[in-house]
Amino acid sequence: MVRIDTELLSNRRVAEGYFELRFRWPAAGRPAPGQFLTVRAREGSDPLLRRPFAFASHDGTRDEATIVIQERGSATRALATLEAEAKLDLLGPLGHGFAFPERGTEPVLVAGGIGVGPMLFLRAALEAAGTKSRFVLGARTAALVPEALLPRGAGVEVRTDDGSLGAKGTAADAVTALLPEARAALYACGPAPLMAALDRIATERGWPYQAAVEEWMACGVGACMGCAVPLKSGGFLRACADGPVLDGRLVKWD
Amino acid sequence: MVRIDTELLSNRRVAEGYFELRFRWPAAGRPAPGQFLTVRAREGSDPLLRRPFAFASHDGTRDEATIVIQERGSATRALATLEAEAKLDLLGPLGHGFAFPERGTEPVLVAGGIGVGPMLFLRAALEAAGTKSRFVLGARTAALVPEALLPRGAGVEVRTDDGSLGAKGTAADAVTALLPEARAALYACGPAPLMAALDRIATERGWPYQAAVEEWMACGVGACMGCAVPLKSGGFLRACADGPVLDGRLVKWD
Amino acid sequence: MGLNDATRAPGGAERDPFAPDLSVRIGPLVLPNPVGVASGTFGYGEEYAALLDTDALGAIYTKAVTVEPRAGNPAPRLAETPAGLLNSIGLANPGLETFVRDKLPALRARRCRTIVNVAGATVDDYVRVVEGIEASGGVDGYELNVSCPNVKSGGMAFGTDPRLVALVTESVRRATKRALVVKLSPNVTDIAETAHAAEDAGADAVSAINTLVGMAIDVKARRPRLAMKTGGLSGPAVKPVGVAAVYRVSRAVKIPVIGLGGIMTAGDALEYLLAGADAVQVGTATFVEPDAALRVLEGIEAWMRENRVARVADIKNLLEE
Amino acid sequence: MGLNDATRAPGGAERDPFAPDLSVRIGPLVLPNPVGVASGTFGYGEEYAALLDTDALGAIYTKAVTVEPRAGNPAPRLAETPAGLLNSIGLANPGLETFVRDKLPALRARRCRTIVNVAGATVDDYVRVVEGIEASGGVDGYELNVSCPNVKSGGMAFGTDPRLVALVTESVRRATKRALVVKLSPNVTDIAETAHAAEDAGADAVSAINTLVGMAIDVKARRPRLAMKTGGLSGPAVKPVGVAAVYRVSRAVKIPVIGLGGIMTAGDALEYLLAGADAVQVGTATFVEPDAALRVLEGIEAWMRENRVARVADIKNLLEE
Ligand SMILES: Cc1cc2nc3c(=O)[nH]c(=O)nc-3n(C[C@H](O)[C@H](O)[C@H](O)COP(=O)(O)OP(=O)(O)OC[C@H]3O[C@@H](n4cnc5c(N)ncnc54)[C@H](O)[C@@H]3O)c2cc1C
Ligand SMILES: Cc1cc2nc3c(=O)[nH]c(=O)nc-3n(C[C@H](O)[C@H](O)[C@H](O)COP(=O)(O)OP(=O)(O)OC[C@H]3O[C@@H](n4cnc5c(N)ncnc54)[C@H](O)[C@@H]3O)c2cc1C
Ligand SMILES: Cc1cc2nc3c(=O)[nH]c(=O)nc-3n(C[C@H](O)[C@H](O)[C@H](O)COP(=O)(O)O)c2cc1C
Ligand SMILES: Cc1cc2nc3c(=O)[nH]c(=O)nc-3n(C[C@H](O)[C@H](O)[C@H](O)COP(=O)(O)O)c2cc1C
Ligand code: FES
Ligand code: FES
Repeated sequence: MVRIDTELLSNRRVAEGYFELRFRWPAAGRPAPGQFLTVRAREGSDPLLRRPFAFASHDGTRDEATIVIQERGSATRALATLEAEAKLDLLGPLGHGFAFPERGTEPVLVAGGIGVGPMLFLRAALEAAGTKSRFVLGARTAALVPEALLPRGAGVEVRTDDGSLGAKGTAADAVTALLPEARAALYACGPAPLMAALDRIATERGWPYQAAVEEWMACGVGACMGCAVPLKSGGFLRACADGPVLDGRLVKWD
Repeated sequence: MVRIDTELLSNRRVAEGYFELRFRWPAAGRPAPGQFLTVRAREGSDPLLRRPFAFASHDGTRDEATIVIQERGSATRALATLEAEAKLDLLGPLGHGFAFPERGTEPVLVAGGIGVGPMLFLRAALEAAGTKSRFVLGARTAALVPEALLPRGAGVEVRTDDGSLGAKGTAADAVTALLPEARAALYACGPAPLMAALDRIATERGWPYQAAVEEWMACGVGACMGCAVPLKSGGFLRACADGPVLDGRLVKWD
Repeated sequence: MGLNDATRAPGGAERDPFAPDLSVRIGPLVLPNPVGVASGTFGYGEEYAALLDTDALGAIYTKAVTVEPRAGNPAPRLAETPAGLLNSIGLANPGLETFVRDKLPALRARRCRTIVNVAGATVDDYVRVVEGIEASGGVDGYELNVSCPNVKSGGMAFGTDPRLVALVTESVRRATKRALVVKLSPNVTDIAETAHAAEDAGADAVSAINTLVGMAIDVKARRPRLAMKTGGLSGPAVKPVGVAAVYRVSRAVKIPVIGLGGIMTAGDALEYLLAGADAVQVGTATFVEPDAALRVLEGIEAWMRENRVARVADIKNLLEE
Repeated sequence: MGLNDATRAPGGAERDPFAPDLSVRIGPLVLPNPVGVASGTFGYGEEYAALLDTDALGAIYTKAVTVEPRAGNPAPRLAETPAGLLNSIGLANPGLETFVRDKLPALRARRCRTIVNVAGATVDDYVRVVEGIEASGGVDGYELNVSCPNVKSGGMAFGTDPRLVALVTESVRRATKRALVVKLSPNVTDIAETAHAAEDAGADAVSAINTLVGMAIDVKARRPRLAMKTGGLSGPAVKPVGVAAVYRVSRAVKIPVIGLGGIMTAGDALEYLLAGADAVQVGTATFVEPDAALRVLEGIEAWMRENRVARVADIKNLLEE
């Protein structure tokens, strides 16, 4: 974990309201897919808190990394307008990333909306390790699909709610369409309804399911107990320090 | 009085921490020297309030005006970094400006530090009306003198506390050096000690003294009673609506 | 560059058959819409008249009026804090007589409802102000500012003692049949108690919140920023405190609750309305954007259209708990 | 790009013959410097250890410890508000037994002073936690969090009733001779009363302020942002309220006052010290900048050098009134 003042290398719009920020990132802080960083979007008290974003890629040879962000409120709006050479106050990598799939299982990566960042990173890491994976991206509509970022090659599917790109339907539909007897290992990041749907599929079919969760965060390092993720068994885990990657079958999604 | 979203035309550094902002300003809002505007430095709550700045010039033929600002805190820092074409949320002209000197009096314009803006505007307006004036600028040191903005021509003097530009001394010293029997009309904007010193001179010599005051402001239009300027006679005037130009001999300066 | 059309009427010209009812009832008074401007931030309605159409407001709550003229507190009276404003204006006002003679006629000439904010050091002061205005023909209503320090009870504000709140409300109630609003102080252990006291004593509504006690220090000068040392905190910083207060008060009393504190946008106002308010006031925001109250009103109306909410009073029932 | 050297010791290597004394006495305890990290924002000292030198802190005030383990409140527990943070963590903690077994040894291994924040639903709960820790060898001191709702007195917080504050302070006082700090709630009519009660009952110091009651509503979802509806407001937004509270409390009691609420910078801390605090705590700021407390400390020391102030306790005498 490092806290650095680093430099933005580029900022490009990759879909409607989606931006890819590329920045210098030191070797000392090598991130794993699923891990995240927090950024102070600007000086002063508006916004006040650091904001968490998942790593979307890391290039260890060039000391660069990226995040993909969606404009939602004041922090993401400020980040979206930053230009190359802007300073970035970053803290990371934080939390626990995805574990690689067990031998004999086929990794199925599911990204819902802005959940795409960590899944892209995982896809690249699996590929680098010689592991093939399926990649399903679900979005509301074509304009919200960051096509330039999508992995090339086989096994990449897009679903949109309105059918404007890829087949009409949700990412969960695509997963349901897989053969029940496949030995899939689910990996996902996306909105709660998607995560819950995958939970049902995974539980039914006995598939492992690694879910990257999102919760409001204050500290990002496990100190404040603010980012509680409720478990089906009762009790909570901290999204930041126990997650963000958790066993999706244990999480209470609603 | 108009509230407009206007465009910054240029922003240039004119001394250490001093910037001249030039912007479009509509004919409907013709300002008089001594009047001011308020600006919302940026969206959001940091800083929260609009900030007051005196008009430093107005060009009615080109629909342009300027202010000269000094970086002090969050609002002026934000304004100092704005670039041409930035949007500016402005409200003005506000308050009452300077009255022209009575016939037979010689206007002596005294600017202390960042008080220079309104005095420059007054000098230009007097000149346009064919009225000669003396102009004295006092600053701590040469670096804080916006030389590019200083009026050309006779009767312009600079005083610095450390003697690094012009004679060593204060702007009040320069005024004291005037002949007591001169029929001077003092006009001033600057820090309280300067304003108080001019008050003593004006009172002693029976000179009229129009002082542009500064007070913390919330509304800028006379509604909140926040910008109270204490009077020697007891009671208060509102800097924004009764001033900012007040009879300097009535104000309690300490 | 374009002049802001601050005077545009809310609602607009599009013909949507669904027209939400924006009116709000406060005792005998019907406000045309729920968005007023808060006491002390809008003078007596004159200063901002050039910048927005005051007739479009739900109500003007005036700067406090006291029996005698008051010059107000020593300067400085203002200090900005993070997302907040500290003030110690100190009830600067021309006094009852001048108010009735110079300010009231102009206020009456506006189409907008006027609620006069009343302050004093004793119960009798409040009664005298209200009687004085009633004698001159009255206004639409009164808002009792019970948050100023009360000499008789040792400098504690009226508004922190339920018995004093009851006493002042009761006494003013006898002096007027018009809409009577009691403005609650948030500087209490339990705001529901003072709200109850006001309701039982005959108030038609309560408004919450007045400012929080706060202080800021100029470290360089080693002096309090305000000449009075402490002052009242307003602005976005206090919004969560105000919303919590309105939530609590609206569950404790049956009379309408007027919510305020840090409302900058329609979203902020809707927080208050969802929390249980029947109307709102916009204060500090007007300093930032003179037409803030009208933008808030437009936003509330748009939201009601979008969500097919028929009456303002229905909004509070939409909070899922 | 450069790694922030968050572990740099305050002061630095330059030899200035003037060396201000940063130490602060709280009853029997001497803190090496006035800047601690606030309860609930620093866990039990482990999580942030990679990001700053915890040994350089004046003290770690731990997350609250209760007798039994607590899972905490339902999620969501956090909401950002203008310049503020609302939380409803709900005293999530491993409970006394696990704390003593798993957390305390690591805390003791640090050179930094540790003050355990103690909470409970009854007076007996507080006493049991302190006795349990004392029995295991103790820590440097205790801070009583009396702001949590008390079942016995109808859900009102202990901290709002001076008699309950006195009772819990007195009872804990009998259980320990170590530094005993009572943390005051700002949600009261007069914080001087609870401060007095704590002092009279034997507290070595009071700390102020805990969080303000606040609420935020998600207008789109029409739901309170926090699952518990209301929560505690912290951060810059509350700083003026905290400074006013410390100003008042420090003039009401003779024991040291520890100031907190919205301290982000050394300037903010100096506001508290000038207002009358003897020490400060940094809470929410640590979330924003993990090394905030150490930057605050550096800034205080630099200011003391520049202004030739010999001891922290002298700062409060510099306020010109
Ligand atoms: C571990 C983790 C990884 C994340 N990775 C990414 C990422 O790769 N790309 C990305 O764009 N976003 C990511 N997010 C979400 C991102 O942190 C928020 O979108 C961001 O904080 C919003 O800040 P804002 O100031 O722009 O919006 P705000 O003004 O704070 O919020 C705007 C709206 O967005 C919603 N929202 C914002 N943050 C959250 C949250 N944490 N939980 C639930 N709802 C929220 C709320 O509805 C809110 O009203 C991640 C969050 C977590 C916890
Ligand atoms: C009528 C009027 C005309 C003005 N004209 C000009 C002008 O032409 N050019 C210019 O640079 N400034 C002018 N000012 C001052 C200007 O408004 C402030 O410098 C500005 O508001 C500072 O905002 P900030 O956020 O940068 O600083 P803040 O963070 O608000 O303040 C920084 C520090 O500056 C000082 N300060 C700021 N504002 C005031 C004030 N109003 N009164 C006293 N002290 C203050 C305080 O010591 C404060 O600690 C004028 C003020 C008034 C009332
Ligand atoms: C400058 C100023 C003056 C005020 N004067 C009064 C007053 O005379 N009477 C009163 O009841 N409230 C007064 N208030 C309080 C406001 O009416 C309102 O309760 C408070 O500011 C919170 O709302 P806001 O955050 O929208 O400003 C004043 C507030 C400010 C900022
Ligand atoms: C997430 C969080 C958890 C907290 N938990 C506790 C606690 O367990 N005990 C306590 O006395 N105060 C607790 N507090 C209050 C802080 O210690 C402090 O009083 C408050 O946050 C104000 O300081 P700040 O503005 O610097 O954060 C908590 C605050 C936050 C933000
Ligand atoms: S954000 Fe603080 S524990 Fe997770
Ligand atoms: S700033 Fe409001 S009256 Fe002058």
